[in-house]
Amino acid sequence: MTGTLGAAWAVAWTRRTAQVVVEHREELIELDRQIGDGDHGENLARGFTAVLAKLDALDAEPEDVGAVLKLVATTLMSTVGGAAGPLYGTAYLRAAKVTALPALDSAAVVALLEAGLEGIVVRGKANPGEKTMVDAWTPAVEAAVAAADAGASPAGVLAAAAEAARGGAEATTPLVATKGRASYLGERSAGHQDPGATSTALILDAAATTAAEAAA
Amino acid sequence: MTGTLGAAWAVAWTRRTAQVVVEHREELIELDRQIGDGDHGENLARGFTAVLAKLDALDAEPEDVGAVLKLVATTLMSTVGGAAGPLYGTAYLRAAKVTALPALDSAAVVALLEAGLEGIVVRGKANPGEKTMVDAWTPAVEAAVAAADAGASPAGVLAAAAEAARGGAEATTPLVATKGRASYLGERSAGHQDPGATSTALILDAAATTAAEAAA
Amino acid sequence: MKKLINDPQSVVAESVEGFGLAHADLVEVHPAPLIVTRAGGAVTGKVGLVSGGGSGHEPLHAGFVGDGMLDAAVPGAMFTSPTPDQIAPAFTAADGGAGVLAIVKNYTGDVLNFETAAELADAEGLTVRSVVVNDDVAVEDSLYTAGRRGVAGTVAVEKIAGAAAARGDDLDGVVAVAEKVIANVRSMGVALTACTVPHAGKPSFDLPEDEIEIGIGIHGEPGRRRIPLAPADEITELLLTPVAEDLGLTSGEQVLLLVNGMGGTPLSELYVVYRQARRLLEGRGVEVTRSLVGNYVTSLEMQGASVTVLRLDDELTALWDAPVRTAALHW
Amino acid sequence: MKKLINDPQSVVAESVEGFGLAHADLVEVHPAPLIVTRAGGAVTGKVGLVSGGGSGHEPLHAGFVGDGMLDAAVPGAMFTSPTPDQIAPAFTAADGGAGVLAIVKNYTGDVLNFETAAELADAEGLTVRSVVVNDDVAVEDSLYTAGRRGVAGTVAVEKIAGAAAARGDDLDGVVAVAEKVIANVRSMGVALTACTVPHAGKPSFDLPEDEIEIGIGIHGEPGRRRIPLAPADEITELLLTPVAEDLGLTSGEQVLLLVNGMGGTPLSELYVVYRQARRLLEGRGVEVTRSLVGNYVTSLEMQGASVTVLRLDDELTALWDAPVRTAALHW
Ligand SMILES: Nc1ncnc2c1ncn2[C@@H]1O[C@H](COP(=O)(O)OP(=O)(O)O)[C@@H](O)[C@H]1O
Ligand SMILES: Nc1ncnc2c1ncn2[C@@H]1O[C@H](COP(=O)(O)OP(=O)(O)O)[C@@H](O)[C@H]1O
Ligand SMILES: [Mg+2]
Ligand SMILES: [Mg+2]
Ligand SMILES: [Mg+2]
Ligand SMILES: [Mg+2]
Repeated sequence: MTGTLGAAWAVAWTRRTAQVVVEHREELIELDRQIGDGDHGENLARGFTAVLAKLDALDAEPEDVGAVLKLVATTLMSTVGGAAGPLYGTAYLRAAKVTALPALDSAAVVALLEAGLEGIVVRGKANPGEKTMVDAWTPAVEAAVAAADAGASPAGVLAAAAEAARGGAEATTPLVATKGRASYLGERSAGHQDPGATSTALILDAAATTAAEAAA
Repeated sequence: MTGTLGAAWAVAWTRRTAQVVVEHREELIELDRQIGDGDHGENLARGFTAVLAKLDALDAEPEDVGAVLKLVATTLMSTVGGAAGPLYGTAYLRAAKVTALPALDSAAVVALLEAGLEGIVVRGKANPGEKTMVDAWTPAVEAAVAAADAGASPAGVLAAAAEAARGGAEATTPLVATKGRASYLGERSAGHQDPGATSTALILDAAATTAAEAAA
Repeated sequence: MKKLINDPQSVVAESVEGFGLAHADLVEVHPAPLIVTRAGGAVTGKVGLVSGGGSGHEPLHAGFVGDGMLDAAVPGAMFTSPTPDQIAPAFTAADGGAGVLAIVKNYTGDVLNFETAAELADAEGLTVRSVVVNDDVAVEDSLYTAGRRGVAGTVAVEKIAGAAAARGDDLDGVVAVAEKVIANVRSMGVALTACTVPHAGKPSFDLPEDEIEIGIGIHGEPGRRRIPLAPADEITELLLTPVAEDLGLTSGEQVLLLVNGMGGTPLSELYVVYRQARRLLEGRGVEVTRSLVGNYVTSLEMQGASVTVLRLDDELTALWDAPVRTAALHW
Repeated sequence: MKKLINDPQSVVAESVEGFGLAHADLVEVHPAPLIVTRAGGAVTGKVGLVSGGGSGHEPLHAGFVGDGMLDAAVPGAMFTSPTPDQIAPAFTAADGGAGVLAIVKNYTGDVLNFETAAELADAEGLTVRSVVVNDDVAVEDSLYTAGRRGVAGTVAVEKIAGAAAARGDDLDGVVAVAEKVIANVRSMGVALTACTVPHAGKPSFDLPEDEIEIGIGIHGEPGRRRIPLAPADEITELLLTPVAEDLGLTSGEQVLLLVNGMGGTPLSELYVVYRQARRLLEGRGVEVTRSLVGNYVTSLEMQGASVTVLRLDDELTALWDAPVRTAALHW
């Protein structure tokens, strides 16, 4: 099947994510400084830098997408800490479980995203509208489902998801947080974009960009 | 003998000193902040405010100059603290000892000033040129002696002393301190006027002004 | 940013290393993963006590490792809760065969990472129970929020649960004592200045010269509201009143009063706050029978303080008084 | 100026009142003149130990009143040494019939006021001896200067002389022990920020964001020189080297290493400094056998630290280890 995404894409996605997260480290710190404790960019940069090191140290190419995502999951769990560590760790872990496949078609990409969201919700118990990364993941999954239903390629599904995640992240700005550290600010949390939703948008954008490159 | 200075003058001098010291509180704090610990103005304001309260509480007019100066001495000793408390306290105490007189002529005014300087030197062991209040007192005494020798009135003697004290205080600016807290700065103490020499100039100026008023 | 550090990336490791060198009679520092255990290791038959969380709150938690308090502490990165595979070895190190109590401050990250670590430990056959400290009345507690934060009251939980473990209570017993402290301890804090997280490089919030933040946490978060600078007695009243009311203190009760510095406040100011907090409690007919004043749960170099009140009964008083031998609490 | 105070004029009195309320088991506070004495009063037959000085250095000195350390402390106004008629009653209160030792930090004001107080006490038939602590190597010591300042080394003098008095040494003996500590203790400090004296209302000096002051004292005085901000390890070396050299430390010697915070520095940073100071000492073959890290001799909310080294022998080590029960040192 043409356009499917395999282990090579998963590696490319992960490497791009590491790059993007390091590039946006200060921006994420600044967002978290406004309504949190100013470490989100530092935490993710530390985590994904560790992921890169793990990738570089691999003896053989990973077998399938799930193997890559599992490596990301365990590394984030053991190096990120804070709220984002377990949340993203669980997201990647759940996603890995449904992607033990040599190549993902559009439906599999949707399954990956759904599993990721499910992992975050299982751990963090946030609903949409609470000003968390869930507010980027939820529209991303919805857009992915719609794109797949409309017959989009895997890259197309991810492009739709990334676009929706970015919109979802931006839409957190007016919200009053009721989960996570920003909730301590009460009304004062409104007017700032959520750092976790922002990093989710970056991660999904990396997925879409690398998928488009793989397809090209 | 006309132009002599009695207990009434001593009271007026003391009240004027209290007023002047409170007015210059911040300036003295600022000078001490530059090369010391920023409390000289606060210390003297606290001390002379206490002196005023003591004066106000007196049942009878003080008998002689010495009685007033002794009251100042003991009050400063018990309320000022720091270096200036014992130094000015001893100065006033020594001055009180030589002024147990109903009225001071020019020679007695000189004796008052000499005793004051002696008290400071006995306690603080500073020589002229070490950037301390001694650098205001020393030229003041010299000028007083010269004025008295030239036949000046008591008010004239004090005017000469005050003028010289002010010059002496200003001349401390380029000096490198070798006594007191400013000495810890070494070379960095140069370029700032000494707070203690400055307060001495204020005190002696109050003496001269009130003597001139008494003579008028 | 001005700090006595070498590198934001290495400050936690270097600081904990120095801590271990300075207190080798009390603790042992294990560098990878970074944990601090009691010198001599777990005590056979005693419930093990573990706490941890982001760094930057020193002396919490490593300063409370030792006889009569914690068996192990897990220092995360600055203001970042430690990871499960850093926490799990601390559980193992603290286990003397009677199970382990994890004392967790109520933050999403801490709760999640300790939860996962407990699952890992469970898989190794270790019994781990957790209590979650949530004493900060500045934060609304409801089913629909992350709940109240854990702040300075943590010291009381660790001290008193530690004493319960030391006197030989079993795991259920130690959990019950810890829960009793948590149910009876409340705090509220104020910031005069923000703090600067080393890797962020700039202050956690911007506060004008004439304003203060009421209801701050210990992570440089802004507070619930900003008010003009006021005399210490007034500020203290703004902190103590919600604490006393949330606890429902009534005349005749006895309490422990903790005035905690946020790290950059002179001790002299903490005693000014203590004086007024005590007067206000006495005004309510509440008797202050135990006191603690100092920097115990800090937020780097933040200037500010928090007021913590713990309702005491005879048991809690006796456990508070029980001997303790750690770097930061010692009697 | 942002402070948790009510009024610059009353801050010392209110703070000491709060201190007395919080530590009623250890101390008694007498309001006029303001002195802090050991709860239970002088110990018959024991040499009495008194210290004091300007306030703003808390926990020094009141925090060291108690068993095994001081019998009385005399808090002056902020950064202003107390007056003779405040000090003299402290001498009387501390006297148990075996005479009194005054521990004076070497500042013109402290020396003069304690001197006069000793004369007053002498007139009442009390035997008072004084020792003058002058451990700060940042300051040149010569016949023609005010001599070196007394800084953090004061803690060691008070602890060890206190232990000597507690074990029953007579006045000559306690003086000799105190002098031995003074002869063997040296310190040097750094400031990252200035402090603000409440009555002055603005910082004691102006320091750009990228510069630090080396060789500062504990009164907000500027230091000996200003240098660009540097890594903690380099700064620590600038502090430790002159200390070690002034002491003439040689390989094989044993020392106590005290890293003292100036009041506004996080504990985590003090341990970073401790780590490097210890490595440097070990590099010289010097063994650090005792340690103290924390805020003991402070300068209000100043950010910075000092490094103090005390050369130990068996006697000083045993006296350091002897029990002490005060608000700020307790073992
Ligand atoms: N309960 C939750 N569910 C989903 N996401 C959450 C939850 N709590 C926090 N987050 C996300 O985590 C982000 C903060 O991550 P990070 O700064 O790394 O952790 P911490 O808050 O522990 O410092 C928030 O911006 C938010 O998007
Ligand atoms: N040894 C000394 N002899 C004479 N004057 C001194 C001596 N030491 C200090 N002074 C004077 O005292 C002044 C400082 O007084 P003050 O600020 O009140 O005391 P402190 O230095 O204890 O804070 C100095 O400006 C100096 O003029
Ligand atoms: Mg964060
Ligand atoms: Mg001064
Ligand atoms: Mg965090
Ligand atoms: Mg002074």
